[in-house]
Amino acid sequence: MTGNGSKAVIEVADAKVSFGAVKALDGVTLAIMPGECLGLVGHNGAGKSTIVSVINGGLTPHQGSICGDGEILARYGINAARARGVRCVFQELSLCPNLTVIENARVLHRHLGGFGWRTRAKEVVERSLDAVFPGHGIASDRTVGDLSIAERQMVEIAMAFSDAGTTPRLIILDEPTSSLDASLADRLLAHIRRFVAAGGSVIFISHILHEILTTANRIVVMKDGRIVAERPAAVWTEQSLVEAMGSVVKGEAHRRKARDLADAPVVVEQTGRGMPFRARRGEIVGLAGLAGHGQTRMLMKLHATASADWLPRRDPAIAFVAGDRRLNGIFELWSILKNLSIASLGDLAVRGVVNSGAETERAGEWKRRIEIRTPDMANRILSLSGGNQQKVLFARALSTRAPVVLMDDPMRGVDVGTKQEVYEIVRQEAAQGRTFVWYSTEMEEVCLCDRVYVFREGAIVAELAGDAVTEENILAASFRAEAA
Amino acid sequence: MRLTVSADAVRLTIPALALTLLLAAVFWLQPRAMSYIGLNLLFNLAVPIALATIAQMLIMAVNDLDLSMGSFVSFVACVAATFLRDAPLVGTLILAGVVIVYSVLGIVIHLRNLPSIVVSLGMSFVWAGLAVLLLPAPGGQAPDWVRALMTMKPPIAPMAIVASIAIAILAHLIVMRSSLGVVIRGVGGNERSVERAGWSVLATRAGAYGLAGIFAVLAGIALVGLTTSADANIALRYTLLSIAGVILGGGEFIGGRVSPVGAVIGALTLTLAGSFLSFLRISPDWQIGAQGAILIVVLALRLLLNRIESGETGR
Amino acid sequence: MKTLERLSRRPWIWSWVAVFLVWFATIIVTGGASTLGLTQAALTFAAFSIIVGIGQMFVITLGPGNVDLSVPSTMTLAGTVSLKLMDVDNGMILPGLVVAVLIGVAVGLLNYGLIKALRIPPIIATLSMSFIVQSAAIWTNRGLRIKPPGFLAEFTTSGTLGVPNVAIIALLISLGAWFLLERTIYGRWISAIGQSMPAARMAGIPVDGTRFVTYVFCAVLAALAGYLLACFSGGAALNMGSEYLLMSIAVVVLGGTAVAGGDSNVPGIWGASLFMYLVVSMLNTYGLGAGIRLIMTGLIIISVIMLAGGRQPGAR
Amino acid sequence: AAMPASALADTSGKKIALSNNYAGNSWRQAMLTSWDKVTSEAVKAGVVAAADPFTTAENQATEQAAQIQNMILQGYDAIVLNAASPTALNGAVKEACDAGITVVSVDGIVTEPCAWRIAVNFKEMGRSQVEYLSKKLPQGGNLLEIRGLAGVFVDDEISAGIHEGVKQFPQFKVVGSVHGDWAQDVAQKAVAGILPSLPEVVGVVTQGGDGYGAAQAIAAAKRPMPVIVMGNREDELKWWKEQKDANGYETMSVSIAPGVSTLAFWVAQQILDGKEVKKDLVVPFLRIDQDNLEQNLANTQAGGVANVEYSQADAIKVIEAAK
Ligand SMILES: Nc1ncnc2c1ncn2[C@@H]1O[C@H](COP(=O)(O)OP(=O)(O)OP(=O)(O)O)[C@@H](O)[C@H]1O
Ligand SMILES: Nc1ncnc2c1ncn2[C@@H]1O[C@H](COP(=O)(O)OP(=O)(O)OP(=O)(O)O)[C@@H](O)[C@H]1O
Ligand SMILES: [Mg+2]
Ligand SMILES: [Mg+2]
Repeated sequence: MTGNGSKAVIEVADAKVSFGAVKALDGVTLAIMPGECLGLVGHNGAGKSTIVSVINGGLTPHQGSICGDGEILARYGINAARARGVRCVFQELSLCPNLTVIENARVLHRHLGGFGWRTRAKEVVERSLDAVFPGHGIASDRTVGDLSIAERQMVEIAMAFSDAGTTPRLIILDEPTSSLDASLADRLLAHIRRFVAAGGSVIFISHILHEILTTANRIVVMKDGRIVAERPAAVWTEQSLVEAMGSVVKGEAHRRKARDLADAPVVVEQTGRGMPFRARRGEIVGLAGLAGHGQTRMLMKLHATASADWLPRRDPAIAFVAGDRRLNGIFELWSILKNLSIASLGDLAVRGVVNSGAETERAGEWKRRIEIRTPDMANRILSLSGGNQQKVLFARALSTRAPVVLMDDPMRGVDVGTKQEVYEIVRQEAAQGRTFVWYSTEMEEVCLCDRVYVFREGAIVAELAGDAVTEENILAASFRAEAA
Repeated sequence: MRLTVSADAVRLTIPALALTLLLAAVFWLQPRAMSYIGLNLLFNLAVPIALATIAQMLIMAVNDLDLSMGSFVSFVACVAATFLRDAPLVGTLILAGVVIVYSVLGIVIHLRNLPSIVVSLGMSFVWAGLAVLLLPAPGGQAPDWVRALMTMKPPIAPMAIVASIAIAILAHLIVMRSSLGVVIRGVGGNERSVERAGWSVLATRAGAYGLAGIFAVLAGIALVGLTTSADANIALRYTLLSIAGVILGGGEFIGGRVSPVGAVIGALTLTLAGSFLSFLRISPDWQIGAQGAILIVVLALRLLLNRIESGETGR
Repeated sequence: MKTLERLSRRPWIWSWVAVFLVWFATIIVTGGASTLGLTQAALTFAAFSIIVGIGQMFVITLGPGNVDLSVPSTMTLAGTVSLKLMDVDNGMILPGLVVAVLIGVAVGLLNYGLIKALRIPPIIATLSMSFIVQSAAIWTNRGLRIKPPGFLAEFTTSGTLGVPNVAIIALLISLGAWFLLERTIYGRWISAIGQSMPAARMAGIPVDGTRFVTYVFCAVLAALAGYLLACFSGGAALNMGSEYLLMSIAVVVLGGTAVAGGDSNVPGIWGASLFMYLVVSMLNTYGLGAGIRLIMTGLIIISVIMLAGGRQPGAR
Repeated sequence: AAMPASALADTSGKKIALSNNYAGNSWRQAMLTSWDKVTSEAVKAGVVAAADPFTTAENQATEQAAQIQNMILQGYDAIVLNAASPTALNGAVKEACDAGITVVSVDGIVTEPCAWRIAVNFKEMGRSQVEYLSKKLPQGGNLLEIRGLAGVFVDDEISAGIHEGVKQFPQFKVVGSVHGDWAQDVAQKAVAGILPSLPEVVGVVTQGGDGYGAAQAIAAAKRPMPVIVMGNREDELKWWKEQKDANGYETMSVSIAPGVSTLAFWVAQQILDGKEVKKDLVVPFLRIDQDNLEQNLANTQAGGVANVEYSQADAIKVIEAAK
């Protein structure tokens, strides 16, 4: 690797990492050159996050070596990595929610201290935010917890690109666009290109393949802890990437044939500012618009009106699939099994006593049905990769008898193959009369819906149905209100 | 440029308003309190409570809880009334030693990943035991300089007010403005990200506990300065008072959301609530219950103001 | 070997190890002569902390910040009022019990009412409530010690087949609690709420109802313990619960229940309660002064929790 | 015309407050009841303008100090004080004195020189227990000591008196000592825990409020009943009476009468009246013996404490005696 003139910023050779029986990395060799954007794709649990942790210094591989600029780094850790200019944006947000943006910058840059650090930190953050997301509108003295999830992700990305003493040389982005809407994502991708053109390096992980294809110079495909393919980006197509990842290509996702649902009874209704919200039996209703414009709040409101806080319901009215699984999705101390069954215990119990046989059986069914990758459903939920945890949340909601399922951008971090399977399940369930209310930041998913409400500033500004549900129409509606 | 009220400021207005209302009520009931001496009498015993509340707040900032605060302050008071007066050097060494013990507790709690509640519960017995050994019967005497400091009569405002403001400013500088304070709160907010940025969470926790130890030591010394002598049970109620003070001041149990100025205000509010009740002259049977009721009323006030406030900003 | 290793990872095992060490260290002083007496005394007095501790454990399982500080005053109020009502009359035993339980229900109701209506941390809400309940106790009987009915006094102080009756009651309550936690939907619910309240809400759990029932349950157990304790010690005193404030929390956490909630543990409560009683007995037996005794108690508590170790990573 | 020397300052406009640190046991409740009974009559008769009782929520010196400071603000002329700590309130008491307020401490007294003290000789109370036992059990034997709350002045004093007594009568030996916190249930628990490891005990020396608990624990352990010194609580006296009737059980009972608060009230009134009163006054403790057991039991409220209330004349007598 060192033969061709320039030396790799970081080079990992034959790294092996295992967690118990799981081989998260099984001999991975990877080099990142200066001025290169390396795309990293793979199914859920392929080992992407793990290799990121190794490069970032947060995880010492059980075997293998790490080189930087041609020399072997014997004692590589977080501080060594940061000193070499390695920065990382983790998929799960890792800012301190109780601190302001400035204070988070102070935490991130260890050497910013001394008298007057606030001014310096403010400058560093704002400069970087302006560079990556021009016109972001985020005041740097706001508390991170008060920011929307998209704003938080922007801050985190900007922090990684910021320069306070040590110039960032290698930036690792683990699914950075998962909470960003299309326009923000585009700005980020443009900045990555500029950064790379200026000689910086980027490792870019995403399940959204066209982002990778348009941004990366080189794409590496991982599967089961190994690198299975590595080619220049220009050679790849979306099709070939999916094949390399090992997912069965199921063809382009198609919206269901337009059905006439006008006669079906309305099952959920909500009026507020803007247009009223209505969903009929068997309908898939999409919530679209730029991220953070009130879609999640609408889902929460729908959930609150239909769920009981004091008395248990005999027949659940509504089920919910969380997108922010750490916050309102998983129960960390529990096994996969208990996490799956919690919403449908009423059906699995006789007079309040849980029938554990029925519970195990039900869990086994769902494990097969949506392929939860685990040797044993009695393992802790945290032993699953992020995407697999998300599948458990799906199974939790779908296994209830609730006629309405709310989905809060549920495909964050779910790999392509699984997505197709879930789409299929959603379609089947809808055909059998279940109603889905689906908020998504991915245009492709929104286009799967029968009807779409477009949000702007906390209110519904447009309703699109049938063939009118197209990317152009949605974008137009999302921005039209701004002009008005 | 959008005008945003910082969350910290919002967090502060509510406790401050509660304090003002209560103070107005006290003045109305007892106009004599509205004087230099009156204010001092109302508030001077709040000074050690404010210090202990700050100490508790530092521990709560890293998501822990200290159930030994009361017995620790009692122990410090005993040391201050004995060694610090008779053998200042030994006394100072002992106090420095116990601050180090506090740091070590932070380290042990972190390394072994122990619940701070249990460790501090255990420590509360240890401090109480040491205090009983030191002063089996109440006694000792405050060092003269401490007594002089606490009974000083500064111009314009009485000592109690001056000291409270000084404590609030000092704690604000340390916790909200300094880098150490930021990292301490960062550990409370998201320990993993602080670690990923290359900080030692261990050292930070040790720092937070050490600082808490220092403030608690100051609380003990200030208390002896007011009471002139000590006993082993003198400050046991500070454990719950300090927790209540932090909460009243807008702090939270987890997530590193704390407010030093709020904590001082919380301590003042709690002290004032007691006086308010005295002035009301309730039947002795219900005097204890009234203390509970006033806590509830103050917190209800907090809720009410919160409602009004969130209604205004539309959050 | 394998079982030993598995056992050592149980959070409650350490309190039991400590119990046996302390028990042994105590009886060795008298050459084993005190074995039966000490064991019976330990079972008797631990029974009260067990009953109170189980209620507290359910509340602590609800998650960080959940704790019931009104336990001591509830015990006092239930003890004083029921004894006053029974007035040494054997025929009034049942009404007395009913009144004690009703007091528990009322206190739990008010506790959760405060927490919910004012959205204040439970620690503060229950503290405020405890002052009010304490006042009510003072107001109802002004500190008079009324004797329990003869039958109850006899029942609570004697045993069946050598096992103290109160310990048998504690055992029955523990079995019930264990069943609730491990086998029923309600047990799942409180554990889920303890791990993450938003997640529990989104999973369709009736969060308020569950928390409400839990606070009531805790107060009812406290009231029951107060009733039994008052009968056992020959009358209710206004300060009879005060010991059980820290005790109830200590036995829960020493017993291996997660302080951060979501994970509870019934056998641990037994180990920790016996341990807390035996430690004091041991130190008394060795004739140590109050200061040393307190220090030793503290150090032993810390050692036990150090041995039991922290929680597994991944858990908060 | 010259006023007669006896007509001193008028106290009908004066306000007296009771600062009490604890209300959680029968003794303190009896104290508050006595105070209420005696002072309300005095107020009605126009002797003083007001006599308000105040109790702190928690038994804590700092809280009581704040309470005293509030009384200063409220403009009381005298404060009758049952202190949580003999020294920790000195700061607040000094401030009260400086504000011209008469402070009379009683039962729990304070060491601040400007205050009056109405004290019981606690040391003597402890010593006399052993003396009594030495008469009853001349051959001596093992004693179990039940103490009060660790770190509190009264506990330390009585215990010191007991140990003095043991030195004086060396045939006795204290083989075990537990803290019963002056509460029956705590005492019962502590005694039950130490009992199995003790040799035969002939006597139990106590501080009051814990004799019945000890008796219960000893009975539960099926040990021979030693001589337990009682503390004037009704349940203790009743148990003693039952034992006496059944098997001629003999013991004695000693404690301070809760009514001393009323004595302090009258003393404060006398001081306000301009009387010259010595700073240290002594009240005898209330002792019950085998022969006057029935009479005292009859006079004691069920569940209460043996009590005496004092009148103005009693106070004058005590003041004169100290001169
Ligand atoms: N701390 C851990 N304990 C146990 N297993 C782990 C741990 N971390 C990772 N794994 C396992 O290692 C494998 C690789 O995980 P990794 O997070 O690298 O996957 P990924 O490629 O990032 O997947 P995703 O796209 O879902 O994020 C998975 O099977 C995961 O379950
Ligand atoms: N520092 C860590 N300590 C313990 N476990 C970890 C750590 N980092 C990652 N894991 C585990 O690695 C696995 C991958 O989860 P993670 O949250 O990283 O997935 P992700 O990449 O963020 O999500 P997604 O699957 O949506 O892409 C999980 O089992 C997680 O618990
Ligand atoms: Mg990952
Ligand atoms: Mg991932």
